[in-house]
Amino acid sequence: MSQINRIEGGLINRSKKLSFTFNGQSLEGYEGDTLASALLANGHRMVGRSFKYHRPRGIFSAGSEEPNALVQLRTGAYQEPNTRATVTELFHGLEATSQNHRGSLKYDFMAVNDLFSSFLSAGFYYKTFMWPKAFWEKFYEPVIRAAAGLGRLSGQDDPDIYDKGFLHCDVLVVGAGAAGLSAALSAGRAGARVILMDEDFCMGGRLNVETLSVNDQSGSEWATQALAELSAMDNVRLMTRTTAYGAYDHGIVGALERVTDHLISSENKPRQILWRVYTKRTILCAGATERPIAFGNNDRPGVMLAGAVRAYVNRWGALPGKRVAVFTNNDDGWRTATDLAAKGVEITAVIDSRDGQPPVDVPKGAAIVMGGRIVDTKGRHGIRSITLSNGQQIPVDCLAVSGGWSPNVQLTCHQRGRPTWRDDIAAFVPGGELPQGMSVAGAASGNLSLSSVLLNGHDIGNSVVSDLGFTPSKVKASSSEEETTGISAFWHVRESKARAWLDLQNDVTVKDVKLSHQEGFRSVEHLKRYTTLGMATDQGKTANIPALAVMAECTGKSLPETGTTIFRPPYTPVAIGALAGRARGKDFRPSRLSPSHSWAKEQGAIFVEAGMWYRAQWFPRSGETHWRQSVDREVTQTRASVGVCDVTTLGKIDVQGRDAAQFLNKVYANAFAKLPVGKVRYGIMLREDGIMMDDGTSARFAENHFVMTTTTANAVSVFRHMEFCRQCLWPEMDVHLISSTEQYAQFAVAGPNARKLLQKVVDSDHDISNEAFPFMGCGEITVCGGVPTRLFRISFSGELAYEIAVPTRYGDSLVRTLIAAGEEFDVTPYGTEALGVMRIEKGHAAGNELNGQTTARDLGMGRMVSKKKDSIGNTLSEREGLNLENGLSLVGFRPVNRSEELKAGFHFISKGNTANMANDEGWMSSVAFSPNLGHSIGLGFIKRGSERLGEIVIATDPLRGGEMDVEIVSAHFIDPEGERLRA
Amino acid sequence: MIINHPLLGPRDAAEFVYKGDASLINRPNWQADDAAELFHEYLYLRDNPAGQHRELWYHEQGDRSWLIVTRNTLTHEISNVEFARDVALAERPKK
Amino acid sequence: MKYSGFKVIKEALTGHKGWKPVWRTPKPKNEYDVIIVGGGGHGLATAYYLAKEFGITNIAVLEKGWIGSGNVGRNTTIVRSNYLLPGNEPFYEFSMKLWENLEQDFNYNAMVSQRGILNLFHNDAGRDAYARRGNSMMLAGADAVLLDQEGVRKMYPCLDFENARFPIKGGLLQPRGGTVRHDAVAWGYARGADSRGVDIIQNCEVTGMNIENGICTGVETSQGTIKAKKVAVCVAGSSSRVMSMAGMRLPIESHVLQAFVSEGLKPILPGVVTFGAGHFYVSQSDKGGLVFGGDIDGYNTYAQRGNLPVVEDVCEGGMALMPMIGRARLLRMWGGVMDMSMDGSPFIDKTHINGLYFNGGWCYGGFKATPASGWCYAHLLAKDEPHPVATEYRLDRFRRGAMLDEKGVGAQPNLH
Amino acid sequence: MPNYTLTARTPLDGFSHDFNGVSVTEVNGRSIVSIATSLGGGEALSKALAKTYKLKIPEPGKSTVSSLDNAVLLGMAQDQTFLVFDDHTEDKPVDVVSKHLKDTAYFTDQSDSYVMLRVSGENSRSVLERICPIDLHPSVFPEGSVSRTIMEHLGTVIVHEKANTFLLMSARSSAKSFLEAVEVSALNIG
Repeated sequence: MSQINRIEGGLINRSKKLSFTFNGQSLEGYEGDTLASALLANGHRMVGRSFKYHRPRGIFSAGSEEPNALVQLRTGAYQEPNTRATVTELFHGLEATSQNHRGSLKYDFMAVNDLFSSFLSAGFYYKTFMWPKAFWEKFYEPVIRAAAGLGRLSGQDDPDIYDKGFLHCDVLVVGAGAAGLSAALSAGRAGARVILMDEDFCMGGRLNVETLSVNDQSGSEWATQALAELSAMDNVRLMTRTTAYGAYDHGIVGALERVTDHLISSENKPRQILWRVYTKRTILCAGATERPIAFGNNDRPGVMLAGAVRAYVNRWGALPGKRVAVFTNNDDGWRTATDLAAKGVEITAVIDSRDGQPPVDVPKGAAIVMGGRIVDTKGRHGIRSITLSNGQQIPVDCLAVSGGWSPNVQLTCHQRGRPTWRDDIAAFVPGGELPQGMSVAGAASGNLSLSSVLLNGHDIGNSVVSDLGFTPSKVKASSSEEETTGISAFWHVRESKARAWLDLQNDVTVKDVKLSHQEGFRSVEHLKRYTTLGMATDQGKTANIPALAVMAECTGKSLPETGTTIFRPPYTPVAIGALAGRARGKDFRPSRLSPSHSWAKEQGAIFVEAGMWYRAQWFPRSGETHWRQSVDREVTQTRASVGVCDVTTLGKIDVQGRDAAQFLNKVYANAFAKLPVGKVRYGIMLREDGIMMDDGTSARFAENHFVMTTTTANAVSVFRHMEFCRQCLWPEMDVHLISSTEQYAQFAVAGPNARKLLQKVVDSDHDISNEAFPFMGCGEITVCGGVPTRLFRISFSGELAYEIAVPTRYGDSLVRTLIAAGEEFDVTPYGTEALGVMRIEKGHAAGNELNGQTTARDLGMGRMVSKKKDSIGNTLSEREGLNLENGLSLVGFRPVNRSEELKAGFHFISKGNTANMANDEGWMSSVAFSPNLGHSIGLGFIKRGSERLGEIVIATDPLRGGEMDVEIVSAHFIDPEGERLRA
Repeated sequence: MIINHPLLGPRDAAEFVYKGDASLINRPNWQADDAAELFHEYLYLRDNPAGQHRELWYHEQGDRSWLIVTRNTLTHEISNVEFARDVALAERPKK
Repeated sequence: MKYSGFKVIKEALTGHKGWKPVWRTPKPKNEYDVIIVGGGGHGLATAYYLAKEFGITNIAVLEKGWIGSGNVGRNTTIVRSNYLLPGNEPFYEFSMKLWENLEQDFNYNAMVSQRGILNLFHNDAGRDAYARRGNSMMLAGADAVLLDQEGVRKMYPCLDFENARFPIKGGLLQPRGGTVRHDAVAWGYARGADSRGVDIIQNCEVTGMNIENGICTGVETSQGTIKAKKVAVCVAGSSSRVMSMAGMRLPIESHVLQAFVSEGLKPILPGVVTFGAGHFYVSQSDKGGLVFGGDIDGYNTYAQRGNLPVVEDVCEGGMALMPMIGRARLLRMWGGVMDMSMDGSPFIDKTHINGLYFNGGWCYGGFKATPASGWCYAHLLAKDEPHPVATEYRLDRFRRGAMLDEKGVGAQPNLH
Repeated sequence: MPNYTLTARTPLDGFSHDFNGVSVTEVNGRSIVSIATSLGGGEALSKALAKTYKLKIPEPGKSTVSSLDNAVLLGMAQDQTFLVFDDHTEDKPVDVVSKHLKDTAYFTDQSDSYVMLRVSGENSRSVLERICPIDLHPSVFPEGSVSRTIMEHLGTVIVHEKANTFLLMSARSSAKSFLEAVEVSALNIG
């Protein structure tokens, strides 16, 4: 049996059959179907189970407001939970399964919850599950968690790719229904840059589902014509399958385009694109959403929104039922009866909560009950009959319910806007402060008749473009026949004894709202939080207003007095993958590669992430099986002869200007004004709060030209800080900053043979002998026949060392040359590990010591902070708390038992004290194995450390277990007098 | 958010880095008798109004200029954007 | 009314007619011993402990809107005591111990769920810093476990171990950390305080402070003047606004922190995970939603909403850490206004004005601190001296140079 | 003279590829010198520029073109412009510029600081739309416009050279990531 409920007509392409499966059963539909319309056409009414009571649920709406018809789409890594069948475009090979049941959809074991529903009333869990104490986590919670949630993630990486982009326009029109098309036509004709987007795959909105005509054409024909005109304009961009989900500050709108969700495979194109739309004006034409009326057992499959019922019939030729009744409080509900009757569908009854005369001609054979109420329904897996307040039972297989229409005001509230109530249409309309540049047109602004929508869209489009300085075209608005839109508010049937649902997905009933009121949860936010109303995937689009009305009834206040819920982005849920775009895996962040990277790779170097940089950590040689072997060798070889290390990643800043020296004198805590040309000086930079910010060197190449180095980690923040000083603190200074980090490839050449090695590449007209180029000297030279080079005689390793910088294009070549030229000295490349070992041996502070919590004093450099001048951080560094008598100071540590291994993160306790926080005297910040000393060494902070050299303290490490005795020693493990540096 | 740069026009705030209260450009005199207290107030006791706020933004991914943006902290509406350097220079004589 | 299994069953069988309001709606009296300004988690906890532990019950809690409408109702529900500094760790560990007995203490199921919180590290320096921190925690009597990559993989096989830009090297786990049903905390404290005679007054905005020659005698409100011996401000997010009524400037900026919830999903994440190389942390609620967040937007604001760049940044972190969440949909996002202090740590202190007390500056660590904050604030109000675990939370610590800067970023509130 | 010579490498070893409606090509052989205007030195610099390069100092966001060395002067900031010109094999870029402009400003060689990609073809704007936050519509960003912005977390200078042709400059060390950002955009469209 195929498509038993398919009738003629509609906007589907019957020449294109599509087969799909639901719960494994293969079915057929047509191109142009949604999963929901295809399921209805195939006679499927029950498609899922509710969240709490596991009640059978069917298709309720025909749009993105759907609370019930959520399915698991696709399979394996592609499986996509909680997908609304009503907006899922049918494609060939689609696989869908129903959610949230154990056992089959039809026979769900969890349905027992429904029998115990009276125990599961709103907020029941706050009052119980507390005894015995341990049982919450051990028993109750696991059970609740297992039952919670609807769909399932695969647990596998999302195999699709996503992209993002930026759009710019004068006018963004959100929604391509009658209002949106009219507005876009006005704006487009006037010549503005227009973007028109709609969440549907077929633009036209309600024009595609109503039988009303426009300009004597059918609505859908008129829409097609309007779209043809718009797509012919090159100043207009049409975007289908695109949802504007959020309105952000200053007119920025977030939109999600579903590029391949209607295809069986994405074929390496992005599945979805997240667009940030920068628009001068936004015209919101999001239409309106129909709401239900609450009455006993109003949640059964077959109970649907009236507008949805006729949408399925008119747009998709899919029949939700063969014997249809209508329950309405407004004229629009009747349209469903007449439309269906016109298609020959049996209308068994029209129940109107209002007294008086039927607003339209009555379909033949239908029982008309004015002032009527439905109190209950029957039918286990789908509605079989309705019961009226007078006891009359009417057999139906579909009930179309209309409680009136709520304008889709969501985007107008994403900032400060709060909707205002209109009694005449019993609905909230946009009010208060709209997001910058936003206007609202059509049903979204409360115009509920097609004729008014067309005119309103047209006019607002024109007024917006004239605001922007365009001349509106003279073309008149399109028109349509008048229709009646009368309504009198009616929210729920008091006479109903049975449970009456408000939030269908989260199973919130009228009783729950009343209980919430009874227990004092009366503000809207308390109501939502206590009952979970509106917290489901449909965000209460159909539930919030009726629930609010019930609460208003309890409090005896008017509905607007009771309040409205605050709408926040997103309008409909957005895949997290789309919000992340390309940023995942290795592409999470960009990679910065040093000039020697490809050479180091050839050497089999192990790399480590340093911020965005990849740096060589060590260079294993054949036969070396443990990293320590390689690192120890690199250190030993460097100290014995010579080593080469890529230090390009250090920040480099060229500082130029008449006041450059004075400027550095203010940003550094130590003196710089009198640094001679051709000299380098180590400098410490404080934050204004007196804490160490960064350290590095500055070299004076000319009277007005310094070259500063910063640590790799702080390169960006130091530059930012110095620009702040330059522009905001001392704007009268002539000083200019530019980063030259990228411009130069810089290598440290360290070790007793460093000079000999360099002399082989430095051009002969440059003398780098110790006399001509002493420790802390710098100069501009040339190497390898004229390559411009900056040479610095500085040392981080404690050895005779230089740093040599050439234009980056030569970096790769230079490292190869140095290694080749160094062969006779048995030169070794060394990585960041060996660099770290040597700086610890030398007692130099690095990132672990400059952690943003330590002062110059803590680091033993207190005296460097010159009190003779103003400098950043100088004043506040004098605060008592930063100068405590028993303050921390950086010292060296070695294990009393030399064979023991120190670990960073040790805390220090004085001998005889118990290990607790009160007795905590400091911590170990950096450790290394010193191949030169043959044992583990460390740097660390301990109270009054510098006065305690030789003292034995306990290094405790409860985290990793154990403690050991360590001796406090000088931080300078190697060459404390610095003879090697000056050799 | 969009910051309307005095020279470059509207730019997404994502190009900028935020610092805070614009009073941070008025660094106290280190030689004042009550310098310690002045620096304490300068660094730690900043304006934090619910309403108009003059604040520093750095156009790091643009022209590297420091700007003083006047922005309402309730609505995020921006009413004025100036170069911090111009403001700093203009305020110099007052000191 | 005591909640019990029996009571729940009885009510279920009798149509739930017997449930009373969880708190009364009294009119304000002319005078109280203590007025607590702010009906959020901390304010209600303060009232509860003042009444229960310190025997002071003549208290009013004044709330501008509805109780719990502040950050206790808009956070990511995480509780932990994994701090580094001696001025902080004992306080948060005290809070953790109070969480562990909270439900039995106030007879309300706030669903305290100690599913563990895991902070990942991605390099040696990160490991060293966590080793130092983990040792601090244990020296303060808290629990901590240092995991290597394999240890992390065993707990969370669905993280990206194969192709990460910043590979996971391990993590610092606090098994006793976890999550709590945030709204229920406010309601539980409100119920407990109300039943001990505390007046909880909603829709009562404080519009002024009555201060006569250095003494605070009460407040002006939208419901009239109310006198008090002691006025205890507890309005994190609005601290600067309210304290300016007393002419005080604070070392605080207001910033918005966004938080996010996905659609309901069957259980896939056992505990709380914090990414170390991006701004992202996540847990899964009992209802199945992935609850996650990241960094603050970074500019002063009093608007409870954020902007798109941070949303993207957080989701980028999420996809980098666990690419399996790509097809899960973000359902709701919201913003809470934070008191970002100048060193990232809070204040529980007297002010220079007699009878005026201040509690604030919680940055985005306020929720986990709720019980200890309430207890210690109550202690200060009752005894006029700080609780032993809250001695460092003084307003003058910046003048003294005694900052409590866990992150080491200095006087830059948006970096804490 | 040492018996070693250094060979230069370009950031992307001369990458060039045609995608669907767009070509992406690495640009080399151009020097970049940053010109910082000294405080109160604007006058002297404009004179020197006018005399030698026949150039006016462009506003930030604009550029001016000279026939000398095919030089283009990019307005980067109030007190900073970039002079981009054909490499001289003999002289260092800074020496070339100071030969003309003497000491009327502070010059810094930036020739090795950037990777330069030229994106051209009818789809160039649709490709850049995926990564570039700037509105590249000719009515807003006409030919000759210059902008420094951020693309895929990377600081980038974009120059509208001529119709459907854009020059992108980004940090040299992340050249591969930057190229990937552009490539992926080219592959993702249409």
